[in-house]
Amino acid sequence: MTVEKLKETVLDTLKDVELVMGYQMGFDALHATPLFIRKKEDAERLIWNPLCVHNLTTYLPSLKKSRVGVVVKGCDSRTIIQFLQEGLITRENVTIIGIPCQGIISVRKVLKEIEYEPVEEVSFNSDSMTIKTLKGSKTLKIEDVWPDKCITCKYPTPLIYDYLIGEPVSFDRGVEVSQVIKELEGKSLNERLAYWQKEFDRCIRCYACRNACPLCVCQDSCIAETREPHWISQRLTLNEKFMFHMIHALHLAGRCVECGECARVCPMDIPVNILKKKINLDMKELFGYVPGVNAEDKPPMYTFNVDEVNIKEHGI
Amino acid sequence: MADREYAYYSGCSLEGTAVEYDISVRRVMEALGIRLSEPEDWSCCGSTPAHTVDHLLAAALAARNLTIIEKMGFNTVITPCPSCMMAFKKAHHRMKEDIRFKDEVNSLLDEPYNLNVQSKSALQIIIEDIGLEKVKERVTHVMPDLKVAPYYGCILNRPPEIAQFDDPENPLSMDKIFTAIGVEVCDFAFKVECCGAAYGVPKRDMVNELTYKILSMAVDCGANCVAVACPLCQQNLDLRQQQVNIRKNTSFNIPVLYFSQIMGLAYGYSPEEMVIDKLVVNPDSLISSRITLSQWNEMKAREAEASKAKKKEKKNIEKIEEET
Amino acid sequence: MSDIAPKELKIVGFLCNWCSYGGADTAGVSRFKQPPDLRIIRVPCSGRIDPLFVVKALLNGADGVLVSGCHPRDCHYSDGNFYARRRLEMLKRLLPFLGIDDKRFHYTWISASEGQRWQQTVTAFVKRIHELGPLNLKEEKQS
Amino acid sequence: MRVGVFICHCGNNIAGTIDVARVAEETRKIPGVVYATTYMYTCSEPGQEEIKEAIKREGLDRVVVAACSPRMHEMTFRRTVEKAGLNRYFFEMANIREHISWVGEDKEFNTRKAIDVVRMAVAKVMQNRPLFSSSFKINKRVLVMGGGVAGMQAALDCADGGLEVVIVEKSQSIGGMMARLDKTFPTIDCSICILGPKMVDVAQHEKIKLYAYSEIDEIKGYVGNYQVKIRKKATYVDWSKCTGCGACMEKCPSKNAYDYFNFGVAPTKAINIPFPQAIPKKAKIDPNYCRQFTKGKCGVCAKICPTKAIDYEMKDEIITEEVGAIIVATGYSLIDMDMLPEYGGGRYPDVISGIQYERLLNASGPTAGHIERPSDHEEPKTIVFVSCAGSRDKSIGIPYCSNFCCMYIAKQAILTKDHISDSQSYVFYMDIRSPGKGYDEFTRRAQEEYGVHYIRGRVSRIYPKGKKLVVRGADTLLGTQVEIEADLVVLATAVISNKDAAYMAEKLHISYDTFGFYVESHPKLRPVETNTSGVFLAGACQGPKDIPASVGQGSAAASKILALFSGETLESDPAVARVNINACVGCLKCVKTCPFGAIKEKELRDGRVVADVIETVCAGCGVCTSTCPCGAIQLQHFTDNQILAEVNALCLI
Repeated sequence: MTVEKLKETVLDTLKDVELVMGYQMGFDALHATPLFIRKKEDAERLIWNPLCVHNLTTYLPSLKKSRVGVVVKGCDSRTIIQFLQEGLITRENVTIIGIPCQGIISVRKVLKEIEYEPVEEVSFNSDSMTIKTLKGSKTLKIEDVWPDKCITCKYPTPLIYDYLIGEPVSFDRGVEVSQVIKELEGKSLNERLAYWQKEFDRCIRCYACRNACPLCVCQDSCIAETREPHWISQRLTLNEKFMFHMIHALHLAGRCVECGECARVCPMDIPVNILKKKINLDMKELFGYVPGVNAEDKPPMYTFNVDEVNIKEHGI
Repeated sequence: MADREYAYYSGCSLEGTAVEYDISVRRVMEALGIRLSEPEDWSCCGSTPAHTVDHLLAAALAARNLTIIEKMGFNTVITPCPSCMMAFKKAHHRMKEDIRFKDEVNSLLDEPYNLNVQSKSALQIIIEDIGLEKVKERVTHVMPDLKVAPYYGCILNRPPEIAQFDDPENPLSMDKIFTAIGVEVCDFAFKVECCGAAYGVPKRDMVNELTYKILSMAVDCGANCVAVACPLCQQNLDLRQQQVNIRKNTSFNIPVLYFSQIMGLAYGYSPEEMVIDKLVVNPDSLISSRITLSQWNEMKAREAEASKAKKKEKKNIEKIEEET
Repeated sequence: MSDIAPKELKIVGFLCNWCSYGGADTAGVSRFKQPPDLRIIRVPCSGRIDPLFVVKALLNGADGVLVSGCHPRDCHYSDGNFYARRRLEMLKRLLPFLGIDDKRFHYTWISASEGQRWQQTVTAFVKRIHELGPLNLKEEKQS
Repeated sequence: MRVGVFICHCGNNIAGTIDVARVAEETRKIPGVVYATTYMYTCSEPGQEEIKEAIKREGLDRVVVAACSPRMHEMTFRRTVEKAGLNRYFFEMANIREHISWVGEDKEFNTRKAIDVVRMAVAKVMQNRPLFSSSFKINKRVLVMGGGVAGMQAALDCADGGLEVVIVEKSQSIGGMMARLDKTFPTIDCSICILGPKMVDVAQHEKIKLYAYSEIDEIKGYVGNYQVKIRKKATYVDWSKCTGCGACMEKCPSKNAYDYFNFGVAPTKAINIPFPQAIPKKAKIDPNYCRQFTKGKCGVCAKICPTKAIDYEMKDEIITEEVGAIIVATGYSLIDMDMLPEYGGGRYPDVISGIQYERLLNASGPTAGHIERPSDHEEPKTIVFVSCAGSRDKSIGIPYCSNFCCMYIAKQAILTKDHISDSQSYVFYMDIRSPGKGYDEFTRRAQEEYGVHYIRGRVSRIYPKGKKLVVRGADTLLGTQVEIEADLVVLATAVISNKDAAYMAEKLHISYDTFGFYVESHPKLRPVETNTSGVFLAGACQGPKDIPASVGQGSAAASKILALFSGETLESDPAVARVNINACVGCLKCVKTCPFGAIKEKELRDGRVVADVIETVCAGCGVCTSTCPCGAIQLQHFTDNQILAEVNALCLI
């Protein structure tokens, strides 16, 4: 039903724009993939289910001057608000088709559950999914295969939209800080350093995390690859990898909307998103700022207060 | 009934020579809706004589008491005796500034002090937490004959970086309280002058001279009694008057009351309840004219009426005179 | 200085030209003695300091990093240190999450007239880094 | 690349605690360094010649000098290498004196540190790029902030040198503190008699424009091109009509206005002209006291004014002036006597401040020059002066000396004797500070000829006793306590910076010290310059100073500006931000963070939007560079690569 309504809205939108972005089925039954609708008939391929994990807004800044439509979940909508805060898109040029979301799946978690067997068929019930493989079928509760971002989600309904498909939903699962952060904070400094060194050591510097990040605006100009300035070399050492992830995290400080795309696309399963989540906790504590919630806000690293109430001078 | 609750550390003086200070503070606090909890098994505050010979011991004694109060769950302790208060404040201050000192002190204690207790004088609590509005509300009696010289003594507000309350040179907290309860306050220039009490034994002549100056200034500024907030000051100014009179050929006979006793009298407690008879110089003549607030108001109303009538009469006479 | 170990550690200082670099000069002119571990990099303004410089220094083998600028409201470029304050505070809070003791990174404000304060800051910071010992992030394995 | 390194002995200043020969030896091992040598005094004429010769002889294309702070000699050596044909930015300085030899005691440690610092400088210089300054036109007008004696001198000197000057004075009349003084030390010259003519010169000079009772609202721009917004505060009197006849003042029924000019010694009228020699001599209404404002009716002055100048509806007016340089001569304030409760300041009417006493002595003051006690208007016979009332007192946060109190106390004590021949003055002092020409002789005269009793010691308390005030203090020479029963006590209250000093400094982008006094470029060699080019200091806003010192600074600041404005153009600093348009992604975060609004967006021919720096507006802070995620905007001479080179040179060995 939602899909029918969605198709209807997309076709309606297509009258005013060059392109609408949505989802279609991917290479197998477990994967969705972005769908770029330019013609009426493209819309036939539209789907909507918990496989629609991608943050399609990533494409918006590069289409700044075109009139486009985009299908967004609650979390994706925050990206649009962040774009607006930073002036990276023009609101009038974007038609936002919002869909309230009950949570999506982590393909990685599902694959682990089905022991990486090739998938033949996937079907969804209200709160579970059944996956058929050669070895039989398995039913999983969706909340057991939520990605990290759905567990801490506070905005299931898009915060900004022109059309809303379905009734708004609202919930707060009461989880403020993700489990990984809590666990890390319980560890000693040496253990934490060892953790990150182990994680970053796996990095193959494919830059998938950067390319998937909607807020990594530099793209081809990324200082991880330039010589002017020359921040890191191409040597495959732990410190160069560490430095790359620090660049990524610090450039996202006070901007990351926690869409989780960086971690999702990492072929080496590095929890790339965790550093940014941790910085966001500090941004909230220091400046009362949450990225991607209010288009009128200013990203905290690009502004200041003469008297910072929450920054105390440090003694030695 | 109680609006607030604080830990209350009386200290040794208030158990003995200054029992009237203890009783009057407790009663006044009760009247102001403050419940006081005394720490169990409190010990010497460390002010004397420990702090003259061993700073570590002095701080440890203070910190021991503060630990007990901390464990009771209080973050503020009322210490009416300024000597105790400064002993606590100094120990707290130094432990906070110097981590090594804190560790040293805590190593002497069974349980460490974690710097969570603020020591405050009764005056500070009254001014900052209760407020003059409430101080005024509770008044039931008026003492029209009382003219007070407020004497704060040398350590109540000093050194300012540790005391953190009132002006070190011209303190006003007592002045404000008296004004609020309707007692006349004199402009007394020697509020923080040294009374010499600490030298009472070895340098008697000097102490006599200092006491003489304070009492003379009190009389000169028109006061008929001195109000204090320190057991040592009270004892010295009260008990020594006879000695000063002999040495300096004077005739001082000026009562020295605790500010809390004066407050208590204004709140309707009897002189017995305020243990007035413990004072050496008898203030009875000043407080015997005490009347209730309603009587006072009636009296004032009558006086106003009378003066109005008098004016009218005067006018009438003038009129008649003019006419004739 | 007797409690400083015989081998100096590697401590990088980023100082703004107008206030803190001047403060360090004032300390020098006044002959305020300091431990020898700190090496100073001059930048025009604390607002020029990208937190990534601090990270880079630590990853490259620095044992501590000290940043100092003009006092808030007293920036030669009016607002530079206000930006610096936010960025550096963000970094200060992130470092321990990465497993790097945030005591190794200190940022403060010292004016050109505060030679003595500079001396005290350097002395205390170097002492602290010596208490923490070397960081050793540079010894990396080639993968 | 061929780098040459010159290591300075600086006599024994550096070579005493650094093994300079070893530094040179180690330096020669650094890749890129082709020449390293030591020299006794590199900044000397032969030292600089040596650099120039080495550049030619060794074919050097980069130069590092390891010597003192670049804040001292960077300009010197930049000129040296430029004379030898190199771009002046192909030069770096390693600070091995202020940061090493003067602060470290151990020669081994110092030497190692010096080697590191030189290596960092070499690494940076190898990343340096040639930069070229361009010239820009300047506006040869001068703004003088403050019309006290320092500001007036500066304005007159600039104007006599042919520059147009704008004076902005906060109060109703120019003249400042000096106009309030009765006499001046050590000559006992009448203060207003020597100042008055200067005030008239200012008023009549055709090149000087005066805004009295005005304040600075906003300062924008940079050396050579400032835009200044001046707020002309409402006086409620149209000064173009007011003739200064004073009729309004005579008839005004509101007699209890606070007299700012006389420091509240006596009340004044709600409409007043502060003193007879005021310039401009115009009336002003104090709306806090004027009945028309407080009660809504009166209008006496409006009725009486012969030129109909009164305007109760007057509003503040904002005027914009364009200037090329600014002289800050905003003067000083004095502490409130309330800060001295042990002296009863503010509580006892007969305890007054030195400046109040000055007004009592002055023939045009509220008592017409008769010394009388404020409490009962009786003539005092015993007068006690307390020096350092607040000064040199750490406990109230004023550890410094107020500079001129010792001298004016001596003057006031002498004048007291002249006024009341049977009086006796006492002075409590810490030590007598009288280092000027004829100053010490003057304080001696006070003691020897005028019988002023000087007591070395501090006053601990002042308290009333009947009609008298008892001053109790220590006499440290006798080792006793003394008590003097005085009729009048004069406190030499401490000099402090103006309340809004910090606020003004922030507008001007100049530094101030802990006490709010403005900081000069160099305490010895650049005493009237600030670190902000185009802004100069004169007078007590930089620190307490007496009249001749203030006048000297006023003239010095003026001469600095006359030199600055000797040509038609100025050279811009090329160390500004530059955008690499190929790398810029047009996110424009730099536009948001630039404190100077020096970056704007620009559309390229292909429609791409990128950031663009307005070079003359860019001040070179580099906030944009640390904001830019892709490193596309780089502050020249402090680029990421230059700083990274230093970090790597230090860390990666």
